[in-house]
Amino acid sequence: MIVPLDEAVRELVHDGDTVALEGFTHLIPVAAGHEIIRQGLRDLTLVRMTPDIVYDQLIGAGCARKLVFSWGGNPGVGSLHRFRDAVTASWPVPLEIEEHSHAGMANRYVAGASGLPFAILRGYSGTDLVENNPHIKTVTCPFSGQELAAVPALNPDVTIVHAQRADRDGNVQLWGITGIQKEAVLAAERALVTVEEVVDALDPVPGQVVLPGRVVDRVSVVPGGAAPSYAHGYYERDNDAYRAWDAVGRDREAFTAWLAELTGAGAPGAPEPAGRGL
Amino acid sequence: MIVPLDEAVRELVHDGDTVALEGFTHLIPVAAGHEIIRQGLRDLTLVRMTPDIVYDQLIGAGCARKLVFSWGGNPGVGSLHRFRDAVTASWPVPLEIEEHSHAGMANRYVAGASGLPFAILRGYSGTDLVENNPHIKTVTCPFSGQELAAVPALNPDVTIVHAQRADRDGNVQLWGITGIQKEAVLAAERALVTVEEVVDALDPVPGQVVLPGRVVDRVSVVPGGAAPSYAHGYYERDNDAYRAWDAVGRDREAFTAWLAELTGAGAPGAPEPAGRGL
Amino acid sequence: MTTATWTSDEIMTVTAARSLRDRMSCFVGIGLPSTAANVARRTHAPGLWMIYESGTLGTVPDHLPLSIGDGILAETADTVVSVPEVFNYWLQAGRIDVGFLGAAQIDRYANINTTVIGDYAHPKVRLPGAGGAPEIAASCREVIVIMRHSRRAFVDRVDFVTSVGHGSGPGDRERLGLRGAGPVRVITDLGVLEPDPVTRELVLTGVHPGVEAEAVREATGWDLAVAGELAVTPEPTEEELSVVRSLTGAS
Amino acid sequence: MTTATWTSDEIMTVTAARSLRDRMSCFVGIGLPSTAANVARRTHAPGLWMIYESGTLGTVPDHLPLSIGDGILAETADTVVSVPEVFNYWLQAGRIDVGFLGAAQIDRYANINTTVIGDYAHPKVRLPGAGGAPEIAASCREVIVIMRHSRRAFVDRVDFVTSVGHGSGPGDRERLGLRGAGPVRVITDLGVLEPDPVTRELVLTGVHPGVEAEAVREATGWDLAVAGELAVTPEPTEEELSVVRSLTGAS
Repeated sequence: MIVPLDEAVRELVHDGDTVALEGFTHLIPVAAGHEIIRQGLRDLTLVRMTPDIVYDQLIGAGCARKLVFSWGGNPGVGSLHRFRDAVTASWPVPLEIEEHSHAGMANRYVAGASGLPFAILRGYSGTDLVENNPHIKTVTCPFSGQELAAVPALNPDVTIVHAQRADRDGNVQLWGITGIQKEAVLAAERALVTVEEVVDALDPVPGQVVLPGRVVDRVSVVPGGAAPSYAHGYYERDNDAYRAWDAVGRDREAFTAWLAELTGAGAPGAPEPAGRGL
Repeated sequence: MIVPLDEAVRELVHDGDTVALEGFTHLIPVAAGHEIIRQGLRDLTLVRMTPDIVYDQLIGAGCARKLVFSWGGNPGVGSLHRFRDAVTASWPVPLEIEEHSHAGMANRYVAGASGLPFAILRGYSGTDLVENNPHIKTVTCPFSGQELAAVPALNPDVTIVHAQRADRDGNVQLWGITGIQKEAVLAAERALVTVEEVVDALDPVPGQVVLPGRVVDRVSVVPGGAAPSYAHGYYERDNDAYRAWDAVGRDREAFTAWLAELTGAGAPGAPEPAGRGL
Repeated sequence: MTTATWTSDEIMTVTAARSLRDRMSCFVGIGLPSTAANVARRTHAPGLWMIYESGTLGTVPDHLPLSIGDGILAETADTVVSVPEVFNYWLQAGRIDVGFLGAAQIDRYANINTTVIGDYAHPKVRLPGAGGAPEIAASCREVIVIMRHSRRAFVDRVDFVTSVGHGSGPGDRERLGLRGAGPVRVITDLGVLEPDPVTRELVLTGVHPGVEAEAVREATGWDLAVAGELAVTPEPTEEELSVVRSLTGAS
Repeated sequence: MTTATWTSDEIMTVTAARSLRDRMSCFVGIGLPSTAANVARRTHAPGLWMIYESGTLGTVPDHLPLSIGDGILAETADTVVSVPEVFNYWLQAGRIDVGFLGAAQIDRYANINTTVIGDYAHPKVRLPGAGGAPEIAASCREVIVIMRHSRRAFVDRVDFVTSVGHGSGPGDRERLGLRGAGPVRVITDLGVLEPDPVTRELVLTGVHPGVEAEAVREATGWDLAVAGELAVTPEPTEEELSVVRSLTGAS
């Protein structure tokens, strides 16, 4: 259950998989994303409501053939330039996109977690998202006759999240902004959770979400594994790192150098060096 | 915002209303139910997943013309005899019933809380509930072609719940088994919450649900207001009282005597005498 | 080994408990199922993961709850979730190995009635109703029913199908879109019934010690088939009986 | 009263802040909307109830968050809920008074584009995308847009309708089933635009001090109509400016 990160990624993530690394600003599983880059995985369908810089890195490294998302940007800073380059110039490989709203993505995960084939919501109506995404349809309420948006369930092959703590049985505890992590884990075929620490007992914390060990396949201990995002109660968001990414991401050469450092400095199997590095 | 219980009931509940008193074994708003009996409200459509003895009492007192529910019984003891008497012998007045499963009722509240006209679930298929309830239909998934059950949103005129605490702004905090209370309050046009106590600040508690004051219309302070059910952290379930109800509920005369005592001892306006009496 | 004396309810509970395997996830109904599940957890299945429909996941109560939502269930759970979540994220999603149900009536195809005896509009007896049972019977990987045997309870056709067992025979569950296997075992105070692999009709496959097959047939409201090799339930062990009695308060 | 000097961004922020009333519930986008909402809460609207889409309800951050999910939002909230819950139970249910949005492009009917400049399949500029905006624009009782004025941003027709304003005119929101009133005000660094009550086309109804209507028309990509009585924004007060500057870190 509790294994090193490189082993967990090797066991759970395979070329061609649909992979969701979730975390809504908080608790983004950055170290796990870097391990995917190091292992050179390819043809992934990457899923995430809010792809930010770790997805920019995965895309720039050529791991993805498709991105399913609702908002892609560097929060508070600007655009994702590796994402732009892939979409507009197919560099380093073409990137197909499937685009939703947050409400649509959230409900797709809810349907996935609930064992339903689709979800209904009031959404999308009148937007150009509809004609550019075959996965947005409508259903009619059999009681009121109202027409509502329908989106298919999202069931990733693997979901990866980061959490504050786990116990030795693989029960996972996270708190603060808990976003869509519970649904993303429950919707997935397999789940990997990186944690700040393993403890003997998960003392209850207000606002906690507990993911029972039976829905978690692997836990890896990666202190700082969410940086430069943050882990509530452990460390703050490194806003400077987000700002600094802008210059690296803008430039293919700067990015290539960054990538060489990530993959060269840490050969597959080696742990994330500092745990918090970009 | 914070008013005596009799005033709150008078302001929020009217003859003919659809009223949900929710609480899944825990935190049942019994005192509020008794106040409805005391005020002699009539023609109510009573809604509740698990009508237990307080609904038996409301039905026996003739407050209800219809019951919408999924499991009606005296938990761990047996049947509700006032409910039976109303259904099978129209005593004291006829009682129409609309019957669901727990999953159906829970999803009806979720749809109501979500501003959706209906909910979908895997449920009811093959059961005789379907032909005896016009509010169970089907929809077809526009992606997979699968057929699913559809149930209409539940939006009570008033929802009443009991909680451990509120602050002076009417923010409400409950914990332990939190059941369907959040959805029942959010689905309602108006909401009344009885609480064990009002405090200056709601210190966070693990497992808490917080209902922001803006979705609560009235708070009434009724210590012991959930008895003989229980309030986690305040008092235990009075199992003997549940067992003792069986003999009272079985017999029209015994019930009538109980009712006279409830309504006579406490004239409208007087507070629940002991707070915990049956 | 000395043979303890035991009641028919006790051997029913012990037999039901034995049918749970360690580490299974079990959706537990109140009453007999709850007693049996808690016996299993205290004997051969310490890792049994019990869910009650009040939203308590992985609960380990130190005494039997009277209701489905007693405080002890919340206090000892791995986590407590809302009622929509337990039904949607846990039960409907197909995460539960076994649903453990009681019933007022059951029929030859293991369909379950907990709604009314008699006509729905003009019932002879009004029962509590569905609760979580229809979806437990639909979505758990398998279902085990525990109830006392009588002709009133074991009927040819239930007055009301609250929860679908095997419908009216082979292929019905698939046709209805029910994803679990349905009832695989009905455990009573007389013996054990299991669906025939082909016809899906309940067959007597085991009796408790001292019970004759004919007595079970007489307590059954249809022409109950008896398996060629009829098992006899092993006697309850001293440990099992002592756990049952400590939980139920019998001495 | 002395007149302070201020920048066009500052008066835009102050004007946006003033359009929020005390005790309103406000769904806040990051960036300019977040700054304006936090100014309002520290000036005339101390009871403003701010929701960020990360699930923080009733948050009162002591500094401006950089992202929609900064820790300070969770630490100071009345309660933190999951992302499905904020969208379904709060936004979709119609509980939010005002949605406060930014935009990359807006058109004469206040439709909003935050997706692409150019063709969707072969974009000139790929923008972040929809986020929560389509449903904020659909479901809040009203919507206020805050963005800087330019011909590139204020266009006759947006390249991509990410979020519907008034569609292509009267009756469109009703036809599309959008339950809120849509954009009631667009606040820029030059002035204020509001939809004509009949045609739903954006009209210039106010300018900031020192700004000529003609200058606003020149910065607009369609033939912008000007209201008969053009309001002039009252100067920012010392207090408003000091709050803006303390929040944005300007001295």
